[in-house]
Amino acid sequence: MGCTRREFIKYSAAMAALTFLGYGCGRKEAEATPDTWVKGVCRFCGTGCGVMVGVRNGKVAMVKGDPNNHNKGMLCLKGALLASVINSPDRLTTPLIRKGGTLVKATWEEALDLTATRFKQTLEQFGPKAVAYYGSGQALTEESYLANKIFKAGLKSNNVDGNPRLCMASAVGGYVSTFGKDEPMGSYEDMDSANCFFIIGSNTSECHPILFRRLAARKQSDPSVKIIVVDPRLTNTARIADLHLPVVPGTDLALMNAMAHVIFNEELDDSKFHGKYVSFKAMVDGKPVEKSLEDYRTFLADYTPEKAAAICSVPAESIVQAAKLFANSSATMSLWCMGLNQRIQGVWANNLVHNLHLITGKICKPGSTSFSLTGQPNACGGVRDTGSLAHLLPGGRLIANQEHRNQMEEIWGLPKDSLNPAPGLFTTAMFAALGDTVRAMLVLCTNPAQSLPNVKKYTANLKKSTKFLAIIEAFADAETLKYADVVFPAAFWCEREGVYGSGERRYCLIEKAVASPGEARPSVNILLDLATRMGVDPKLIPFKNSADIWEEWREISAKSAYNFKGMTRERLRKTSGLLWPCPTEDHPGTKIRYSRGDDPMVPADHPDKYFFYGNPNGRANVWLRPHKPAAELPDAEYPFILTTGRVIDQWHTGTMTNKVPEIRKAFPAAFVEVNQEDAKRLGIANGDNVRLDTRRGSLVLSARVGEVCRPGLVFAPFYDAQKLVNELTVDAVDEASKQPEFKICAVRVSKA
Amino acid sequence: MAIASFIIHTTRQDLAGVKASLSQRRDATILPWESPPCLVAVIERPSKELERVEREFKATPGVLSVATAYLNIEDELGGEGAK
Amino acid sequence: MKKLRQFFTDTLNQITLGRKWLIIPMALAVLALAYFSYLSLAFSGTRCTWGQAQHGEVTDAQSDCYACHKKVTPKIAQDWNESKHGMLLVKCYVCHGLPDGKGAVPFSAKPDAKVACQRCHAPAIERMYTKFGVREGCNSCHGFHTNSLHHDAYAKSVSKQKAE
Amino acid sequence: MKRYEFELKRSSHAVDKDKKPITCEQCHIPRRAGIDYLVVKSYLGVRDLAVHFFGDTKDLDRRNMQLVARRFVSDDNCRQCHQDLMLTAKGKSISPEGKKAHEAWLGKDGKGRRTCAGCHSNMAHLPKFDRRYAVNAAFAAKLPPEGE
Repeated sequence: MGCTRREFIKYSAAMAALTFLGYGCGRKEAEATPDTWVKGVCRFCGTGCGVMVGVRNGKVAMVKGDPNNHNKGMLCLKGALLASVINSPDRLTTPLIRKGGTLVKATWEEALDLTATRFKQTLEQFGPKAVAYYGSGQALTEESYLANKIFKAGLKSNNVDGNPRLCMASAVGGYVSTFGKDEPMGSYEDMDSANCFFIIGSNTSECHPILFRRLAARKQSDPSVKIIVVDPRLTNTARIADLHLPVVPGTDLALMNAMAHVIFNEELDDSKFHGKYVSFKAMVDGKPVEKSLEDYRTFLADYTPEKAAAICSVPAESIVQAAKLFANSSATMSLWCMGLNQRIQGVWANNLVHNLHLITGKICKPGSTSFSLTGQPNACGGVRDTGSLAHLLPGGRLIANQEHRNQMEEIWGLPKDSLNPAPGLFTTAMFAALGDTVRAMLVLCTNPAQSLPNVKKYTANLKKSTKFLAIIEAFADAETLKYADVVFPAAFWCEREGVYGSGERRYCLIEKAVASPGEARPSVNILLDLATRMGVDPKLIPFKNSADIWEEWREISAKSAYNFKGMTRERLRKTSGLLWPCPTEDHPGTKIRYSRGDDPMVPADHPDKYFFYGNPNGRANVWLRPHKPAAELPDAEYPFILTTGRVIDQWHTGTMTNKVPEIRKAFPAAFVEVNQEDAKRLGIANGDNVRLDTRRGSLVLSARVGEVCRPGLVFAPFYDAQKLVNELTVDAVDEASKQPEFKICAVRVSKA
Repeated sequence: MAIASFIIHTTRQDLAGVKASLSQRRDATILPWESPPCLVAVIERPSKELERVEREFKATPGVLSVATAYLNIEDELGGEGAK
Repeated sequence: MKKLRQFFTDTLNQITLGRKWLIIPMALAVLALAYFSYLSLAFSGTRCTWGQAQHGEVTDAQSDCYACHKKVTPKIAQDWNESKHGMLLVKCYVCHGLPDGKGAVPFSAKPDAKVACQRCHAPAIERMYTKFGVREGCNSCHGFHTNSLHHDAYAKSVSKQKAE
Repeated sequence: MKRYEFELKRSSHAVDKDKKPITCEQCHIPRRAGIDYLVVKSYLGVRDLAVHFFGDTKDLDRRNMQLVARRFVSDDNCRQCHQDLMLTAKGKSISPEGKKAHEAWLGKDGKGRRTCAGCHSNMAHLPKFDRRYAVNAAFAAKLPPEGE
């Protein structure tokens, strides 16, 4: 390259100086290290990674992994960049009230009074059925428990639901119908001893990266570990799979029944286990009926691998291979997420995964477990355990069950039979009734105007003047703010103290690290103020802060199978999380439930090793669930299937992740993944604008052409508030869990 | 003519301003550096004037300190090679 | 200027005082030194002048680092994609920041291991330090882009093979 | 040397656009007469002789050599043939990503790496360890699967 001698000398001069700077760099950065580290939990997914929040001059300077938590100091890219989210200037700092169509700044007094008055008026005029609370799997356990108590015990309204209805309800249904009690029986530690992973309907690598890292490390340490991935998309998770089954969306019930068929035919079942610990059941005319093993085998006879292969459009040999890998390994762990849950057969699909484990006896042993992954950081601890859903009461109790109601009345010090006996409205029903039978709603820490399925239908109700909507929110750009009448600014993440419960029953304390900006306040205090002004009996809410609420909730848990009485605030402060059941203060927490010697809820002198105490007969249920297609199948008019989901960078509706410049830049707008063969046929090139039409709406997105989606399938992420992919999705719900079928709808794809 | 390079420390806020004012010098090549916020200036001047140049740098608003990193006066010895 | 020249000749005279033949090997040594320094500086090392490299503007349509770098730096991109970091989707910007430097992570072609690695690997770094003392960077042993999970089919990583 | 010739003959740089074989020094020796030419020519000459007489030609560390060899592939040599950086050798327009990279090299938008070979490696030679790269797939297919 042409360079004169003088240029060369100048270049060396510059390089000499730059070399010095290279060294200067390290010293400078070292000076910027935080003064104090405060323990917490990541704000994003349900993995519940421990984080250390580095504080410098009262601001969050850096976030790193907690070495003592299950993530062993590791964080995914979202967690590592959390500091930019909490430091975002786009925060709500004062209460807002809608006046003349726009939100204007107001004082706390004004906002609280207005909301309490409107709720009181509604209660007087239309009764408790007209008020509702829509909570979140991101709210603290204390917040969810408090809101649940205020509405169900204080206002006698059972219209308490939350966004876990959109993500976890089917998993709850699955666990409860099979084992009698909710929540997985295993823990993340099972990943270190499993020899086969059956991942179905989960893109673990993008949605739970730290768990994926753990199972990839397991695979790397032992090449005999096999991974089966069932996913219609060739996701990043599928890259490490030994066997990838790209089934047609919505056909996995046939697949899992066929696997069970193969397991019995090849005599790979564990008759000692299922003979002793399992009872077979089927729904006949809406009622559960006892069945025998023979009935089950007759039922399965219909699901030969060949027949299932035709339904799922994967080779029959692959199904046989999957069944053999599953049953032949020494320890098998199943992982699933929204691919099974967000379906109209969500509960059934969950049951079928449990079936595979129960007939092979691969359950409640180290490495053998059926493990449902969670999407939100506190859906398990906050909403499922506290029973903050329309049909539940705390500790796994049901509203419809009088005995359960009476138990809670006694605990809460209410007169007998004073709780409202009718289950409330579940999420989509609640929003469908908004402005009509539901007149006043309080939304906490979630963004329904973007996350509901078929969202246009529900935003029409959100616009009605007959409704009153108060929301407690931290960020100024959440889509739902557009429809709110009152907005309360909330303290975010480590700006207040509280407990998160992650996917493995691990409760972990987020300690307060920094002050909240402006006038933002902890949601617990907002809820308490509102309740007081609404006239809720002060004896019901004798709390000052979240620690008081935790004390009460901890005492209550002792009266249920979710016993974590031993997890005092002090203990949570010292440890990086504990797994319930944990009945006493010296109990180390439980890694495996239902197993004698591990689970403190199983008596030490119980005659059998395993005891499924959730069911009256002490056995787990194997359900005979036939294959049933999705709610909306592709046809001549809408020939493609649309599925929605996430990308690793963005989280849910993007209100948090879009605050990180790196993430905003990496995924500025939603896109649509199209299979290369389909794209060729439709004349779509990478980057072209593609029009998606469904029966509910249409959207133009930029195309990503590749081999990720199987032919006939398109995928779009739902984080983009400018391109609401949920305007396209279908709002048909699972009969049992009422969870909508986000994952499958018919769509027409054309070049825009 | 001698060739020398200087490291000029500044603050993150002033970085752009200092760069703009130094870039006006005809005898200097300026390379900014983000972290730590500083600039590298390569100067082509007779060696006698270098001290003055350094003082000028120090006097530029926003500059915290100036350090010499490299000095070559070979050409002043032979008087050849300058181009 | 004259003074300097005088000083130079004086020093030379003093060294070679009475040993005039010394001037020949000295001159040769100076020549050889000049020759090799020219060679090594004008045609420096790998000739990747990262200190001078500056990223151009990035539009929203080009925002996916990997999609573009798969074409312009195919080997680095493929290395990353096949490495543990690629497999686990620890994307470019987590360590390198944004090209426009406006992100939370400072932009750098060679990120400072002390900061970039710390966010996730603090416990491991701690262990390394107590075991072996302070070392420069992590990359020399644990290649950021070459610590393999995939292309050696879950076998030993490249870093471990090197160590053998 | 035979190995390099073998690879060169199968590479995209076997012949130029007039079907004339491309020779080693066309790329590896600075083209312009001058100090660069003298220094590189003498250095490589002496080193080749040294390796020929004293070195073990069978045991070449190509991983390290690759880095060193790239030093002497001067951009001027590349540009003798590749004049328009917005066109491929066959005269077609290059990809948008390529355009961006070349604009950076030309200093129009950003500043790229200093040399052509810094990005465009394995243009004429392909050691075994570089064959797994997807970008080298076409070249690797022309070489025998085993052996160097």
